[in-house]
Amino acid sequence: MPKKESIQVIEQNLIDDFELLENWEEKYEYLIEMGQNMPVMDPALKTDDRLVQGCQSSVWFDIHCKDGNLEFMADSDSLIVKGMVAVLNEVLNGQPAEEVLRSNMSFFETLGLWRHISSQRSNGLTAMMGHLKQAAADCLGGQPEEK
Amino acid sequence: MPKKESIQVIEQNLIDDFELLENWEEKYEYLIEMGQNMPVMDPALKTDDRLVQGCQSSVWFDIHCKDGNLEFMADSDSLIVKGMVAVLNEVLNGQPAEEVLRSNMSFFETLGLWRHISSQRSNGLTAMMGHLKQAAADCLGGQPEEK
Amino acid sequence: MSKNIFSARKDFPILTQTVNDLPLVYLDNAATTQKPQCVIDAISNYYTTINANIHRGNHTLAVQATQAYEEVRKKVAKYINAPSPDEIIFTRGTTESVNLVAYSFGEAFVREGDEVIVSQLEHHSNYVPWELMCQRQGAIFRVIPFDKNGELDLQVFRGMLNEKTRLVAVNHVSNSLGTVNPIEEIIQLAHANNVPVLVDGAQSVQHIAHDVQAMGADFYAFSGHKMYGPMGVGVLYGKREWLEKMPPFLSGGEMIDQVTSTKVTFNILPYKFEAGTPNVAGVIGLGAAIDYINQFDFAQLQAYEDDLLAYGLELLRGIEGLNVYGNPKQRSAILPFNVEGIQHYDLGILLDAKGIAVRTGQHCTQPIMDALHIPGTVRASLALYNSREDLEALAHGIERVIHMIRR
Amino acid sequence: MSKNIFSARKDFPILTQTVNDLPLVYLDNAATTQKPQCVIDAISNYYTTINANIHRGNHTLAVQATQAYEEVRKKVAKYINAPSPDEIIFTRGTTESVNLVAYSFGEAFVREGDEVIVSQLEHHSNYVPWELMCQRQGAIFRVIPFDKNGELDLQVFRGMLNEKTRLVAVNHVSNSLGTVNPIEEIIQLAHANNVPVLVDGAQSVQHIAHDVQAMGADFYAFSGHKMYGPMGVGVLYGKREWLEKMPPFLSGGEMIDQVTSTKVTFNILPYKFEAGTPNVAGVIGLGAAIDYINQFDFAQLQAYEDDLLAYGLELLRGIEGLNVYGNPKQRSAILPFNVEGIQHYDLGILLDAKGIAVRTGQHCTQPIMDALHIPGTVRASLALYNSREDLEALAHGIERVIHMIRR
Ligand SMILES: Cc1ncc(COP(=O)(O)O)c(C=O)c1O
Ligand SMILES: Cc1ncc(COP(=O)(O)O)c(C=O)c1O
Repeated sequence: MPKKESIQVIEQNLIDDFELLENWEEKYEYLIEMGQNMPVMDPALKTDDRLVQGCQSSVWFDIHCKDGNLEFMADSDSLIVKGMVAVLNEVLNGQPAEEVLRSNMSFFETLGLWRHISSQRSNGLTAMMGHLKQAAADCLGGQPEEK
Repeated sequence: MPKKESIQVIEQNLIDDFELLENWEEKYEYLIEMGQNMPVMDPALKTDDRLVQGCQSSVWFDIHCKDGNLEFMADSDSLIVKGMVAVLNEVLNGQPAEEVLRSNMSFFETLGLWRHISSQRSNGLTAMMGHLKQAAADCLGGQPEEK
Repeated sequence: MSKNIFSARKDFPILTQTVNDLPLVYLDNAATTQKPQCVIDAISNYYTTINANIHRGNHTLAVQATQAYEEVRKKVAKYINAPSPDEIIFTRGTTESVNLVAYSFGEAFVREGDEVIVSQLEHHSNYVPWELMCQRQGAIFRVIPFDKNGELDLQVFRGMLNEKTRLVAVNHVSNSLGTVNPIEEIIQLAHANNVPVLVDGAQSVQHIAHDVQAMGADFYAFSGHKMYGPMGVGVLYGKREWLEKMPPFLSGGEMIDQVTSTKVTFNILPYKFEAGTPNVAGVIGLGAAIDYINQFDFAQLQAYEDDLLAYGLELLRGIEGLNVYGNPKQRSAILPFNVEGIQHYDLGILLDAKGIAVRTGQHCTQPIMDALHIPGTVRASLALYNSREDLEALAHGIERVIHMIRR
Repeated sequence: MSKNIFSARKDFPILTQTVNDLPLVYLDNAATTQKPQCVIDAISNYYTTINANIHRGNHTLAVQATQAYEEVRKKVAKYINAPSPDEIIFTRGTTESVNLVAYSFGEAFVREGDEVIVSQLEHHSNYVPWELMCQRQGAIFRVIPFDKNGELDLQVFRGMLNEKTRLVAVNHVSNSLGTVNPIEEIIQLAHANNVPVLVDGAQSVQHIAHDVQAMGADFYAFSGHKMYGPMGVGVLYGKREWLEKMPPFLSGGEMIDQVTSTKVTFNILPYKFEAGTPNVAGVIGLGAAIDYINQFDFAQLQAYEDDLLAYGLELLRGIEGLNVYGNPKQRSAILPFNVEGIQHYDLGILLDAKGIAVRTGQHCTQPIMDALHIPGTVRASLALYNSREDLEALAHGIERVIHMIRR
């Protein structure tokens, strides 16, 4: 995996991209497209132990720790959640675990999508972030490289 | 007891009297005065079986049926309720039982006192009227003359 | 002359809003309805002119507030044709009304080995309280299934009724499928076995017939906020003979008659079941909502909504890949569906991006979703202020989402 | 800079009313307070702009309403210094909050032969639910007496606490006498015996200190309508460790996680205890009320009210034949009295004829009246918008009534 840009830089790029879109409809269209363009997750990996609890839709994460960086594959049965997963993938995949721990997804708000996504009774985004951060913490805690 | 005027006539007289009074304060003063001028009830008659249930203050009624007419003595520990009792006394005491059964105390509203007196949780006036009407019905049902 | 139904929309200030710069198309009425200006004003006026705690007070405001509150009790009794206002208990909503009966009736009348029947078409609020009550009392919890049309299987219901049955609890209209249950028949069957029936009227009281005596309901529960009234107020109607025999539920305040440290006696009906300061402003607002509904000819209103529903069904069924759930003989105000290949959640979010408010998910009816083997539906639900244009916007919105996703 | 307390009165539109052509002097604040314009507006605005059912909806209105509702939960947590918003449960009022704990805690922790302690200074709403719970569970109901000053006898309380005690329930301020109970000391004594304490804050949360962590309360209950907020909304704060262990109370709607006909699981805190559609508009109004109170410097507000109370006591004690009840070291906002030879009911009615609103009777505290051997009192009670002029009007009104009756 090539060296990634920093979280801040990627976030800003995404914000710039979304700003070009005129209305919510286009933003969602773009988000869904991002999801559809994501690397495909092996269906065999969609097991219950990889399911993130607390999301309205099913979301699976397969997370590994490699050289102190977090790497993951993810998928959802919702196109919109899959788009969110794609954003997480773009921003956080391959980033150093300590950077993941320090990040928050408040920039979602700036994308103009936050209102919907954040207010779920059991906030899907919060659950997904919690999941990634837990993995990042495990990674720093010196877990075996392939968890 | 001299032959009484009809209920309607006495009610109208009372309405006229109260209309002369300028404000609530004067009306209450007059009402209280009416209570204080009422024939005194023998304290020995203030027994629990003469207590009217459902009034915020204690009210006692001693009711008799005589030649088809209702006759009663009454008292209360509240000056205002005693005033109401005095109004009942003036209007209904000595009236034919069937007239009592037919009457209602809606003219209280016209006196400008109704709002307070009527809205009690357990409406004292309703309870008192219910009590009098029960006695009137018993009277017509051919009870022994002195109940 | 009764009010023209086409003039209703302008009475609801929120409907002039835009959402995402698009005009709001509100089709989530089964969750909660919007409020006409007269209801909003009734609440403001109450707080601006007569606000006071009621019943125990003798001062002018308390007297006025008490009278206004008790007037609404009479109004509600009249609206549902209850024999007496004493049989109208104000609660927070349908859920509290059902829980009141589940606790109080359960304590008084349900014993180990007894049976309670609900239907599989119930909202959780008329299902779980009975299930938990049965667990507490050691009673058996039985569920009337529904068929492929989304109708209750009365044959099975008949077989369930026996001398152990203590109560039947069913809704008049299902909030998830819109099925109108044959409530009179259900009640007759139950009564023939001396079993009382609680009717959940949350989705019927504002749309279809709501005469408790005509249907024969022993208990009838509904929410103000689903009938153009305020939140935080609901009603339980109960037949006097049952309410008299039931112990109080919540205690404190108004519902007490006498208290010592060894003995408590309770106030008469309906106060016995109204503990603590009630939502006086909410009750006044509910009164205004009933006045509002009463301006219309109810038969006309119902015909209007039925026509809208038929139009909506026709539009939706014309969309390729769209599946409408249920096909009951009578349906009220609810359009439940899914579109092949599009998750209900995604469809809801994308319709909202077009200003169209629908609900997605299980609608607090997991037993229905389990029976249909689906994770959830999209639900559009109607109110008297909806129009054919709203349904056209919905259909058009769905088409656009399909186009966007299938591309 | 904090808001000037003398500017408060004009924020309350009802206070410009006349009653019987006389300016309204509202001194029935312990029953319910009046509402500032900002609270009334918050409710209207809610219904005019974002009204929707919350939590399960994904459309814009539902999202906005949910956010607004959950913001108030945080606001309430901050106001009473609760460790987490998850420990804030919205109810209809104090009465429901207490009943929730009485049912749920009782079911979980109180068994035959156990003991529950309340005080003789309680409102029926924090007395009867415990008495009935003890009857249900076969537990012993114990009552801390009060002394001639209207203060709880802590010596007796100490002796009551033992290894059978499961819970203590006391108010911080008595609604009948105004006594401020030494709540920290009571809680320390109970905690030293591992007994949790429920504090009824209905008469304290708006007037005196209300930091649940500083006082150490395990549960804290209060009503919105007594703190300048709307009717139909209240709060139960509970320590997480207790709430986690307690079974749900009302069931249905929001509080469910999973349901089948044989098993129910429940949502996490605080939703586990919030069944059915909540009073969203009421909660938003409560938020506005807290914002209103927070404009003032609370210490200044308290000093202002204490000064008013002292002035009121001085005026009343100057009236011949008038007897003020209780003489506690600390009193808050309540003036309870009788005048020799005049029934409390008569005095209340005649003060009202002069535009002065007070309450008369037992104030839902029959145990206090029984202990004092009186049928009832007249009670004047204060709020932040009251003035010295109001108390002068009261004193003058009483003098006039005495004059009229004694004549
Ligand atoms: C059929 C039915 N029953 C009960 C309820 C619960 O009503 P509430 O949330 O107002 O208590 C609802 C509303 O969602 C409903 O649709
Ligand atoms: C001390 C106290 N506790 C409880 C209550 C009951 O509050 P609510 O009627 O709002 O439930 C009151 C109010 O009357 C009170 O003063």
